[in-house]
Amino acid sequence: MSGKIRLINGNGLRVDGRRPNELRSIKMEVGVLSNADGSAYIEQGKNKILAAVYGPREVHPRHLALPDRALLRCRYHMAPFSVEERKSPAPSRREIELSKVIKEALEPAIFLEKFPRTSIDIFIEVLQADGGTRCAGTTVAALALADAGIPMRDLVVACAAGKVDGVLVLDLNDIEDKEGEADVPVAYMPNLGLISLLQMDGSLTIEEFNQSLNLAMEGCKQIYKFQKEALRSRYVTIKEEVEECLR
Amino acid sequence: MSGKIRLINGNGLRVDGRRPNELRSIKMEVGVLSNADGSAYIEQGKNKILAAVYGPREVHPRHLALPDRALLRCRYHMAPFSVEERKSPAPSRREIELSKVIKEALEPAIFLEKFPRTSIDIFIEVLQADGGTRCAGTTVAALALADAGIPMRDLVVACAAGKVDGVLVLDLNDIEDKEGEADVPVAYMPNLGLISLLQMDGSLTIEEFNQSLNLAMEGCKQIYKFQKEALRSRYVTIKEEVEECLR
Amino acid sequence: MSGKIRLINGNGLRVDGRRPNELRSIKMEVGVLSNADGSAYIEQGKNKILAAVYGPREVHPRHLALPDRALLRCRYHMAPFSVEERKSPAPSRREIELSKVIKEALEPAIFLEKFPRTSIDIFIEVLQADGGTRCAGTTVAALALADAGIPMRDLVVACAAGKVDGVLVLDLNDIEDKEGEADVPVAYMPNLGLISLLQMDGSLTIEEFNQSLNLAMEGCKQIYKFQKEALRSRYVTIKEEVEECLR
Amino acid sequence: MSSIMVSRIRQKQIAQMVASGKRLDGRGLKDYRPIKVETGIIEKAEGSSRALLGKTEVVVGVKVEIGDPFLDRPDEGVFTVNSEFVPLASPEFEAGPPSEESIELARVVDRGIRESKAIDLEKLCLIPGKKVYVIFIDIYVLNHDGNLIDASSLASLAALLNTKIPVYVVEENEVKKTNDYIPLPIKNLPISITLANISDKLIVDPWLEEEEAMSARLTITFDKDNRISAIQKGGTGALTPQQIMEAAYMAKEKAEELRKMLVKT
Amino acid sequence: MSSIMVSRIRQKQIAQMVASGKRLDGRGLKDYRPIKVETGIIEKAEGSSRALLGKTEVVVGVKVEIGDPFLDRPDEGVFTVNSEFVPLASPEFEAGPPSEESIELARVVDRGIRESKAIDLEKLCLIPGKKVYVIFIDIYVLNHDGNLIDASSLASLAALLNTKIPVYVVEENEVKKTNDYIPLPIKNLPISITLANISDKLIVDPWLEEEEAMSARLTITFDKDNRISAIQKGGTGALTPQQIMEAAYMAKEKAEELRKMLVKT
Amino acid sequence: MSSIMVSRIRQKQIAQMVASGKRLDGRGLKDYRPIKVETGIIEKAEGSSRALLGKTEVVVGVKVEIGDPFLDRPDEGVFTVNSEFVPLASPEFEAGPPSEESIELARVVDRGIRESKAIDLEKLCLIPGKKVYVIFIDIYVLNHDGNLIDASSLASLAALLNTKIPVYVVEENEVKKTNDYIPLPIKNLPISITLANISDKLIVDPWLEEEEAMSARLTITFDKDNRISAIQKGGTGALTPQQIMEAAYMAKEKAEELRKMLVKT
Repeated sequence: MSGKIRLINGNGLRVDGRRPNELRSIKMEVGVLSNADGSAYIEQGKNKILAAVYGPREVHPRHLALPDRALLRCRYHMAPFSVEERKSPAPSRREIELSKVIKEALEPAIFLEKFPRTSIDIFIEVLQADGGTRCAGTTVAALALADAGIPMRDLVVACAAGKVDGVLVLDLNDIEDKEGEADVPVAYMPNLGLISLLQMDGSLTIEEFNQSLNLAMEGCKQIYKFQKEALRSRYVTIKEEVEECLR
Repeated sequence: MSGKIRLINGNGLRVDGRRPNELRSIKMEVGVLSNADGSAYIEQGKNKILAAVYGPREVHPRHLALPDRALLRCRYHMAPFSVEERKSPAPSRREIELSKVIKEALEPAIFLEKFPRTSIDIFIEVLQADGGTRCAGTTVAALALADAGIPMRDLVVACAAGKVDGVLVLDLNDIEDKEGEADVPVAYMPNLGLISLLQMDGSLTIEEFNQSLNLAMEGCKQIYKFQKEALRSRYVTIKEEVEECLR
Repeated sequence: MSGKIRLINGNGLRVDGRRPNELRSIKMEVGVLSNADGSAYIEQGKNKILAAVYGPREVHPRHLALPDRALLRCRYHMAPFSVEERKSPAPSRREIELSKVIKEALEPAIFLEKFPRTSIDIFIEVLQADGGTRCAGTTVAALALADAGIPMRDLVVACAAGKVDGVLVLDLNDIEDKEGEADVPVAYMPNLGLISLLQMDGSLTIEEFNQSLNLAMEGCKQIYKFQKEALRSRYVTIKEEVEECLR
Repeated sequence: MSSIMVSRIRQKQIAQMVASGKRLDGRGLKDYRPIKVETGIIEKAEGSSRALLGKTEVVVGVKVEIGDPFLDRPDEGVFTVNSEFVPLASPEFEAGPPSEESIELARVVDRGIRESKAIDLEKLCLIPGKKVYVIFIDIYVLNHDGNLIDASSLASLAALLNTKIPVYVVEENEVKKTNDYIPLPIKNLPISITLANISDKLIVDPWLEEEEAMSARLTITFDKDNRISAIQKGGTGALTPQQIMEAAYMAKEKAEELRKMLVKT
Repeated sequence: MSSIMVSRIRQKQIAQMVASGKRLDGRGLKDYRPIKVETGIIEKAEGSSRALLGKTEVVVGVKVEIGDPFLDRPDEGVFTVNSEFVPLASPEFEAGPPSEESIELARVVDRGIRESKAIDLEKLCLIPGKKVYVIFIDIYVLNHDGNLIDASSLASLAALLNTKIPVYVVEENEVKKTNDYIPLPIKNLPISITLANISDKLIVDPWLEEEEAMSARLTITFDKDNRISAIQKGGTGALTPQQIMEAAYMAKEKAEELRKMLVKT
Repeated sequence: MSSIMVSRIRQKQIAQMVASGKRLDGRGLKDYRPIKVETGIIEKAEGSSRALLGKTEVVVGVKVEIGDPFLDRPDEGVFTVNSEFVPLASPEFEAGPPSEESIELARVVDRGIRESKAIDLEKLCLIPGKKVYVIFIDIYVLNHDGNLIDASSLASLAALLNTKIPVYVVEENEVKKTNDYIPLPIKNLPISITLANISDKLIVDPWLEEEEAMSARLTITFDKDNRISAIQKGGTGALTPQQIMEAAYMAKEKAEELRKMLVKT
């Protein structure tokens, strides 16, 4: 994070014209893939991410099955064409770490104990990456879980806050992430008031961190509305389809 | 396929002196390896290829076993010294694809349903490659299956036809394959009249393709005679050995 | 082994000041790791090597279990920082070979038949390498086995002899190993009078080899005393700890 | 009833319908499912597309880099086709190294493009023997409902037609990127048509359950001049020579239809 | 009684003790286990250290090589952090490619060093764009008794402080090694503090059985100016924002203690 | 009767026979199986051979390329020995990365060649520090009936003696291949002899069932001056020093026999 590029202009606006506490444009859709038990798609800025859920289903290989709850697995993966330089399809160390933290962000929301000896597999595919893919990936995976009918304590919604050119900002894009002073990705369960993913890199005082955390939670609450709306339209669509069949 | 090299001379003969519809010299031997349940060796031009069959035997790993028939597996592999530039011993994408198409070429000939819950494993090792190894590999693998006593609907025999310097030719060698205009490898079951492997690359009209297909089948029928002869001499040898033991 | 560097000086002493039949300084300690069932540490010259034993324990994966004895497994591994040029952590062909010969050096000493269907796993980690790591690794692994309470016919102790600048020497260090004329690593069970590891590379007459073998066995007998002493102090320590508890 | 038995019964049902000239999803034997192709969907890729064949969905991204030519083709650019069967597309797909099906798919698509000379590789050389364009075509299967080959071929061609390559200038044996982009030079339009043999009848564009019921599959790729560029037989059954030629003529007809449709979009 | 039941009972016991402000090993909730750090233990490495956190034992070796800079940082040296969970350290560790835990550990340690700018990378450039120092930091876990992150961070920092790099001279665009060594230029001292949430109470430095009983883990890395450089939440549970801030203040306090202790040694 | 019990009975039978100085296949304790060596069997390889030791069959191919020397041996060519236990050779062999047996085999053969200085590496340097010949020796086991080490060593040596290397000319610090070939410079002839300990008796050239019955194996490689170049003990048993010296003298005798035989062919 060198901060040589000017990321906040004279009017206090960001490189893409947003105000500091403004989210990027967001589009979500639920139930986009026919094979998966649940699926969803998100566009957040230029991020384009798909998530699919398979399960609860038989665990393979079997010896991994847990006697008292479902095994939750998560794979976060980037398409070779999702970034500037073509990425090898083999999972990088970064992708392996993010798979772990996203799994741990979603796990507290799921009633895993209802499905012993099964697995619930979450697959997140980043088709285009523009900063904040772990957060958008978490948000869309929560939708796919809901679409799969997996019972959940709450939705999980994620958003980053951070600091660029000395200003605390919400929902960093790629260049703000790379050139800014700090990035704080947060996953939040709004009804439970709990944080299930938290990372940070950069340099912040404790007070700045506290403000960033609160800013990120505010962002999460806004995105949560999009999630609920996306689930509602999916439900309406299904209802219409069923009614059409019954006609 | 650039076609810059002259592949047919003024007398209509090919780079190795053959006529367009002439096979390369062929040598086959059955029962060449003592450990395998069945084995065979072929030389076709400069191709030198061994095949071995193990099975029907217990499937390993067990969960791959099929309840109603044998699992057929095939590995086509090239020795590091089989080609001009040393080849890494790890299987290439080409070898993986050819393993699949050869397996699918042999499968329709085998009564797999007679051996449920077992595996039949075919190993093809190219010791020297000179064009047409997938075809010669299929031909020699069929012999190894017969040598292993696996009941078959028919032998499988394979040969390529193709087009070089505008002429349709049989049994392309390495340079004809690389510099010619088209290559059509075909596996054929002569008694059943069925084609079980068919690939093509290059550029042919439908009519040229039709002629190539017929030419390849004619080649297969000729090679089929070598196969039967190789099996016959193996049978005679075994008979003589048995009689010697009984004497 | 080019022998261009002078390895024996005018007084018949070696590059590190030793006499030809002199061992390097040796330090051993038993029971150094709390998680392992048995563990030991050795410093021999600049070699620094840890060994740990887990077992007898359930075999994983299960199908490897033997009906009539324990499965003995051994992994010899070098830390990336143990050698001059950083070593990749993936096991090299050399490490795989040494794992095998060390396993075979230890196996004849262990009453494996007492623990059917279990595994005994030996892990050797070279933290710093200075020539003769396979020997020091064998010596320290035998201590770890004893510390794990695995019943043994004898301890196994290993040491190399070899030839540098025309002189037969004991316990070669790194430069003597690389620049000398021959290296003969030997593992010995002193009470049984049996040799369980023997390798050699370089150039020796049969007579020189015979002398090297005897020299190595002499070295083994000396190191054996250190082994017994290390086990005795471990036993005393445990006894004191137990007595303290009982007080 | 075990799932194997269920799938057997289903396969039998499909076979009986095809035998009487019908298909479970109501299509005629020679009908494709609805086809939809979008391009430019991945702004960060030099080219991209998304193809839907019924419920089968494939995304293709094209990335352009600079690299070394092959030793035996010093004056030509290089392209590679790679395919990922990502596990969100099907319960049968697993994470890990590419399966043999995935490798076959990529190689069949590759052969169609290569043998028809669809990409004008000679125009992709910057410094002969040293620097050429390298085109990565990445096929990403998002939902597998059968006939991945045709969907992937179509998506790949659409993505190539959509590809812009950055212009480089050569200065003192080094290449320097400019801000200009030109279309990737395309000189042919290979179209793959896949047929399946069920009950000794040929159908085009098999969907997933038909693929499970078929004995063999035949993919034939035609170029813009109606010449065959590539063929791939798949599946564990066999075909008569007559079936193969029937398939070839049927495929030629369908290829013309699809090419027209693609050029329109 | 199955081992799962035993461990359940044990976890319950630990949770009850923490709920009442106590720990199984007698420590207070904010107490670290005894810490011991040695340096220079691997003479062949350019830097090395061994850190003990109770029974948790970690060795770190630093190797220095010459290599290429990253394209986007032509004037800076390069460092990488790698971690090996060698199977002698725990019955749970297996030989083979690094586990996700091992990768996470290395990346958390890496971020602490990188974001606090602990290594002065700008001083590690020999020929801009061409030759820079490459620093390999290898974490070797020898005994796993919990809180590997703090032990590894501490050992890594100690090893870096112990590192001597060979001096190179640049001659005609080539680098030549001399016999001189200088200390690795260090400009910050990041200290990681890990807390665990058990029974909704925060404890520092969880040992192995506490890690099994905790619902979530939080690691916060402070630099020498008491600024946060890195945070990593772990574990399958969640935390309230209040807990997080409480953890941050607690961690700041402990980081100052540990930094003083490290500088003294 | 289980196959394990069958093989136990068989092993006991072999042990009893050897104890009384006999072998199941009628050989004397010091007899090799019939040996057959052919060379030049792979025309596309620069050198090749096929060795039969009874039913054990090994093919070795030698490929020659141009590459970089090792940093510490800038004036010498390079060779590597690789071994493949291809699954057609034995029901015990599996496809995949090399097994530890396969790696051991390659390394023992490598040491015999390397330590006896069989290949004159100093003659394989083209441009010191930059371009040298790289010799790939690939051992391909085709049928495993015991004593792969001796069969592979013999086949490797025969293939090296059969190898022709292309002549290169050096022009302006670049190498250019000519059409001429010269024999690979060979200056020693290492012969490996493998003995097995069964019932405390030594036998040479164990076949497969003897390998299963033996407690230990000893391979000793002699060079043309009857000096030992390499030794490798294998197997899970141990040997007395007396047995080792007895084996050494026995091996020396057999090595002379085999060398004479090889030179004749």
